[in-house]
Amino acid sequence: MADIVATPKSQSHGDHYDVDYLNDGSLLSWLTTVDHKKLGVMYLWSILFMFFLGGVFALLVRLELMNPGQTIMTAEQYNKAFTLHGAIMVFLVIIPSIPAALGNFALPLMLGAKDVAFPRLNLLSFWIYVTGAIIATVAMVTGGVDTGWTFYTPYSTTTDGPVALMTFAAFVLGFSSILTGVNFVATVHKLRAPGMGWFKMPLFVWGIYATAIIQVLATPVLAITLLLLIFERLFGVGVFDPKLGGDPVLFQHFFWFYSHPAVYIMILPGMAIISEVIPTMSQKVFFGYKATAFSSVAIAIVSFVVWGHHMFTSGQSQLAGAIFSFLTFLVGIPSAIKVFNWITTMYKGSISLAAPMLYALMFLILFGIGGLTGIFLGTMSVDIHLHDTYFVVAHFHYVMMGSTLIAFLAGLHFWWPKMFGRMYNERAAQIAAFFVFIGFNATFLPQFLLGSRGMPRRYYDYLPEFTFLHQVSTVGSWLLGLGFVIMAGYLFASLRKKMDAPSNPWHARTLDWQTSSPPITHNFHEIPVLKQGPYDYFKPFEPSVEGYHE
Amino acid sequence: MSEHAHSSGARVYVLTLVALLILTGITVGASYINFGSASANIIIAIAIATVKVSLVALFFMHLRHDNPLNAIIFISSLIFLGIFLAFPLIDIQSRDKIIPNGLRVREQVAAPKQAAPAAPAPAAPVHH
Amino acid sequence: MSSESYGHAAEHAFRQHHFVNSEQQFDTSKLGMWLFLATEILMFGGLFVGFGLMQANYPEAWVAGHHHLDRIMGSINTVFLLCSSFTMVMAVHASSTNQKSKTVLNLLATLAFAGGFMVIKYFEYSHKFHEGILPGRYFSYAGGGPPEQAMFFGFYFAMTGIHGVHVLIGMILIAWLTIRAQRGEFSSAYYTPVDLIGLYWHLVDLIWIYLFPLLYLVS
Amino acid sequence: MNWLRDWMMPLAASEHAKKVDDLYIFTFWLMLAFFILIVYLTVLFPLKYKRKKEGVMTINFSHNLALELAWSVIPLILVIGLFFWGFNDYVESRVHQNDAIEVHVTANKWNWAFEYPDGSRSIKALHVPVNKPVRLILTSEDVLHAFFIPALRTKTDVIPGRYVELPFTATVAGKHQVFCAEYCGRGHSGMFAELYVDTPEQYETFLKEGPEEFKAMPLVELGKFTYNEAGCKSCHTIDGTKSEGPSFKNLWGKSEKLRDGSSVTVDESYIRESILNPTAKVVAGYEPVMPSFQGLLRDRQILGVIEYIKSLK
Ligand code: HEA
Ligand code: HEA
Ligand code: HEC
Ligand code: CUA
Ligand SMILES: [Cu+2]
Repeated sequence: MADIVATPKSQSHGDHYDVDYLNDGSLLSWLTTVDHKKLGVMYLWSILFMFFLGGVFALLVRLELMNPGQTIMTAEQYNKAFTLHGAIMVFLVIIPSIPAALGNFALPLMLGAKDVAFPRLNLLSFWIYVTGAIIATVAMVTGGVDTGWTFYTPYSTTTDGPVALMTFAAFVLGFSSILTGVNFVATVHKLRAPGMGWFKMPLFVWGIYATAIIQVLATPVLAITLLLLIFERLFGVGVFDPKLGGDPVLFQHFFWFYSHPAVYIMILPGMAIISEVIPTMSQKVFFGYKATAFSSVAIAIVSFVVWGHHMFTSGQSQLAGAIFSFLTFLVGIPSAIKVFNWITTMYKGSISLAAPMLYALMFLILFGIGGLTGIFLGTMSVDIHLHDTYFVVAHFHYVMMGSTLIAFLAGLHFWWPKMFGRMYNERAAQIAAFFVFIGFNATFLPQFLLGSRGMPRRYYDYLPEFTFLHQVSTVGSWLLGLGFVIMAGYLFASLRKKMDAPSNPWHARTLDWQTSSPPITHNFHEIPVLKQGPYDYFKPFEPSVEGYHE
Repeated sequence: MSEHAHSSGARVYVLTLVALLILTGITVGASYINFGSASANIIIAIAIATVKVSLVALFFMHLRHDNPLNAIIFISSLIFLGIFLAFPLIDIQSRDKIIPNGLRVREQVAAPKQAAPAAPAPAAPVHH
Repeated sequence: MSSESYGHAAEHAFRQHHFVNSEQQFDTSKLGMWLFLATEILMFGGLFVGFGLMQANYPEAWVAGHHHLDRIMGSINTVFLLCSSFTMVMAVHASSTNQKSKTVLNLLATLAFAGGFMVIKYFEYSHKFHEGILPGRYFSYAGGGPPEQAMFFGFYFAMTGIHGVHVLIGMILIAWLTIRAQRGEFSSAYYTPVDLIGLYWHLVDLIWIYLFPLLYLVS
Repeated sequence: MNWLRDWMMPLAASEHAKKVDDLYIFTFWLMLAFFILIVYLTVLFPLKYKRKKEGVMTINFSHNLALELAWSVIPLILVIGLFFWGFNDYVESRVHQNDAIEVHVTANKWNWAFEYPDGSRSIKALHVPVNKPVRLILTSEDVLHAFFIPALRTKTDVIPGRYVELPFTATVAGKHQVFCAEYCGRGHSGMFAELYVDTPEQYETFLKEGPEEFKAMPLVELGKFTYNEAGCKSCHTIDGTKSEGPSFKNLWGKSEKLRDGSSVTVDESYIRESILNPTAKVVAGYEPVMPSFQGLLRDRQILGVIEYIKSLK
């Protein structure tokens, strides 16, 4: 595409061309905006709100588990609490968190594009997300659902409550995710700045691209699974109900065909952020760029063939179990490549320990624990013991909360100045990070022990011998909550001061930093022409956007 | 926009349609004939359908001349669908077979409700 | 391909600002459409997988169930959809070569075939409702047969129902295209909507090509 | 490394459990080594290469084939090893001897019922002889459950409409906990059972007359035990509140209104009938959902329940 002609400044968009996007248009115009940056910000607020809601349910769950026996709620209420906690955190928070909020904001900027490929589709997918959230809320207030986030049949087809509605909400949310994925794949393929070959793309883009592939290929299966479940409840078709000749294990195949790749929909964007933060904060060229880029795609593809590791005890055949176990281990390899590449990237860097980097380092440690405990679970004989115990709960909180959400926080702090044009209080950020780290480990490290000693999950009551560890975990969850309260405090505070962020506070070299903070409505005055790789910190900075200055 | 839209002219489309109609006739005809087993009939029907689908994709949907990326997307969706079919199939087909004397998951055989003899001969798997 | 060749009025009218030229826009839209089709394939695919696995479990019920379906009607519907696909591709061809009236005619023909398809489906459905052949627990057919027929018809209605919804959506889109074509909005420089909806329509056809033998011709 | 094992794992009551522990502990050390390496470098590099001055150029160190191969190939070899080890142990644990004692296990919300080769039955308490191969044949009457014995490091989902088998040989006599590990609704966290690994003599007496403890217990206590362990608790309270079934508090001697309009005085024979044939007389305001306990409770237990209800005044 050598023939690209830069749009002259004066053409079509004259008047609001130079205004930063936050102040461009009335408040009401946000609701119908097709600007990827505004959509990203709206996603961000919705997701943070949902995270707060899911967090409140988490704290309730932990409070109930403070002591054996009934503490603050009945068994039914507890079952609804953890179901809603899981469902909110998965479908409304973590799956959209990085791609839809930060990805929407940063991806086109990083590619040097003016917007995503299909801006109106982007708006549609945001409103579909909101619709899904509303339906889920309706399901919550009209009785709540007690199936667990996995909706296993035949429990889910026979229990009372608005299960069909909740399922429908997840179905709708799936479409939001699909459309985001379609949009991003097309954007990456077609809207890269001139000069940006595939291997000149920032690794964040690679990660989001791999994620989008999974979103496109796996989410439709979730849609049809949930539709079949609704059908099953409404008409009693019986595909998953043994009483009518169906096979409940088949439901698990359907569910995990989506939901295992979905855990990589969660982690790949997190890894993508880390791949951005570490070289930038270390001012070092990325070690093993290509290997890291390919490993994202490798993880995406292999993730489709390991889902059966959730079903070792479910009555699937041993042959299937063996194949799935073997393939599960293979996912460890690309993950290992990534971990060691990140670490080596820091070697002989010039490392700043500002908040984004603190979270990135935290990620390395917590993902280490989360990923390495995944290996225990992939081992068949060991998983037979650990399946459906707190070991699994601890594992997935280390990878979801401890890795993906921590990466999300790294990204949030990283792009916050770019998004809102303001710097937050660094000191307060460090204190919050401390509480998050301590609180998180206090909450979930004891759960590994609980699990290996045999404490099953989804238990509202437990044997007295588990009391101490549960109490540590509950206290930990308050420390964690405290960390988030501090964070909310200084982030909101930063929004109230005047814009003071430089356009490139971290001295990054990717294109998103070569426009003003916050960016202008159309991102760049001129289409950037790539002059330098994204991480060429070993040579002087050569901006790709004309007239760029820090 | 680009040449590919023009290159397959109306003639190609007509020929494609004729081929599709003939194949439909063959499928319907074949369904009246017994090829030995139920699965043979199904396989034949699916095979013909696949030929038809390829014709539509190649000519009506222009995959033959289109950007190969689009074909890659189309084909990978089929590959992943294949994965989705293959693993549950492996599971269901091998639920009884891998370990002799191993965990035998019997389909709904009348359970010996009363005293079971100490060592019953492993019941043959009942597959309907 | 150089952007100069698209320097006419159409170029500016339809190009969104974040694309460099309309060729890029066209390719991107098409890529997006193919991605969307991939999701459709996997969604329907889920149904096919469930259908196939259950067929392996209950072959007798499947055979018994398919006896309630009319091969002739199914075949006619197959022919309708194939023809509609043909007229659709002719419409795409016509619009890309600036033949307005041919475009409109072909689109109308497509609509007619699709309508015919839905009419036949309507008769098939109402006949079954009448006989008590309904999905799942509402299955109340008096003529007996294996109980898992209820499941077969669960699939039948789910698959043909979702497919039918796709046909309806397609008809609405094609009607909209017809109006735009009549207004002369399409030309060799811009016929993206016709092309994309065409792709969608062919996919609807593709799915039927598999549905037909699987549902109507099991034996 | 026994202290570590004892700290992390419950008592190991079978050979298989010991093997699982071996693998678990081995994996633990292996993963710990990787983890320490990660933590060491993640802490070391930021401290050592802390930014001293802004705007410095760093080295161009972007490839090193040997390093990259090392950290791909070594983990690969290790995980393949782990796979075979884990798979092998798993297969072994599921192969069973032909002379195994077969016990049928039926799960329902939220109860475990066991039926022994001689036709005797028990609820929420599974008795097996020590060092003898056992094969459980499990099925469920309603939703998915899972039979989980931490001490044996084994579990399996229990699936309605199917029979799943779980072989094991317990080597440590005594009482071990059994959990339901697959979420099954309100009573999931109370769906326990006890696994009694008996000496051969104990097992004999158990089959003949129920567990020895029963005989030793005073009737009221046996009744209370039965109430707690046989599943009455999940539907009947003892504090007067209404649950799935009527509360046992102040039940004795009361005149109950029945569904059909008649009424009956709660006495010995009525309670006995309610337990053995619950649908014969259904109390007004309740659904006839109580299962029959015919054959599940030994005679002395029924007497105990009657005494227990009497005591709840
Ligand atoms: C972000 C989400 C996420 C991620 C990234 C992962 C990553 C992994 N998970 Fe996890 N997992 C979940 C989310 C996630 N998981 C959830 C939500 C559940 C439970 C769902 C439910 O039941 O509710 C679950 C459950 C789960 C199970 C089922 C447990 C059970 O129910 O019995 C298994 C079993 O194999 C498993 C394995 C793995 C493995 C092998 C990885 C691997 O990808 C990890 C790879 C990473 C590493 C290995 C670390 C880095 C590598 C090195 C430092 C090099 C050295 C490595 C070796 C020598 C191997 N996971
Ligand atoms: C992304 C996913 C995610 C996240 C982040 C979390 C976060 C947490 N989870 Fe959860 N969890 C799941 C996903 C997640 N969880 C899933 C899928 C399940 C399984 C459900 C099932 O079995 O079906 C589960 C289950 C689960 C259980 C097991 C329940 C059981 O099996 O019985 C427990 C128990 O301790 C738990 C605890 C917690 C805690 C204490 C947190 C804490 O980390 C929460 C911390 C958050 C807060 C305390 C909120 C504070 C926020 C603010 C104060 C405002 C901040 C505002 C701004 C920044 C604007 N979770
Ligand atoms: C699944 C729920 C359930 C379980 C388990 C259960 N019951 Fe009941 N029970 C009921 C219900 C409902 C009723 C009232 C309807 C009826 O009379 O059948 C009832 C009635 C009774 C009555 C008569 C009460 C009256 O008010 O007249 C007695 C006595 C009784 N149960 C004893 C027991 C004992 C002893 C056990 C345990 C060994 C037990 N039940 C277990 C549900 C249950
Ligand atoms: Cu039964 Cu959980
Ligand atoms: Cu998984």
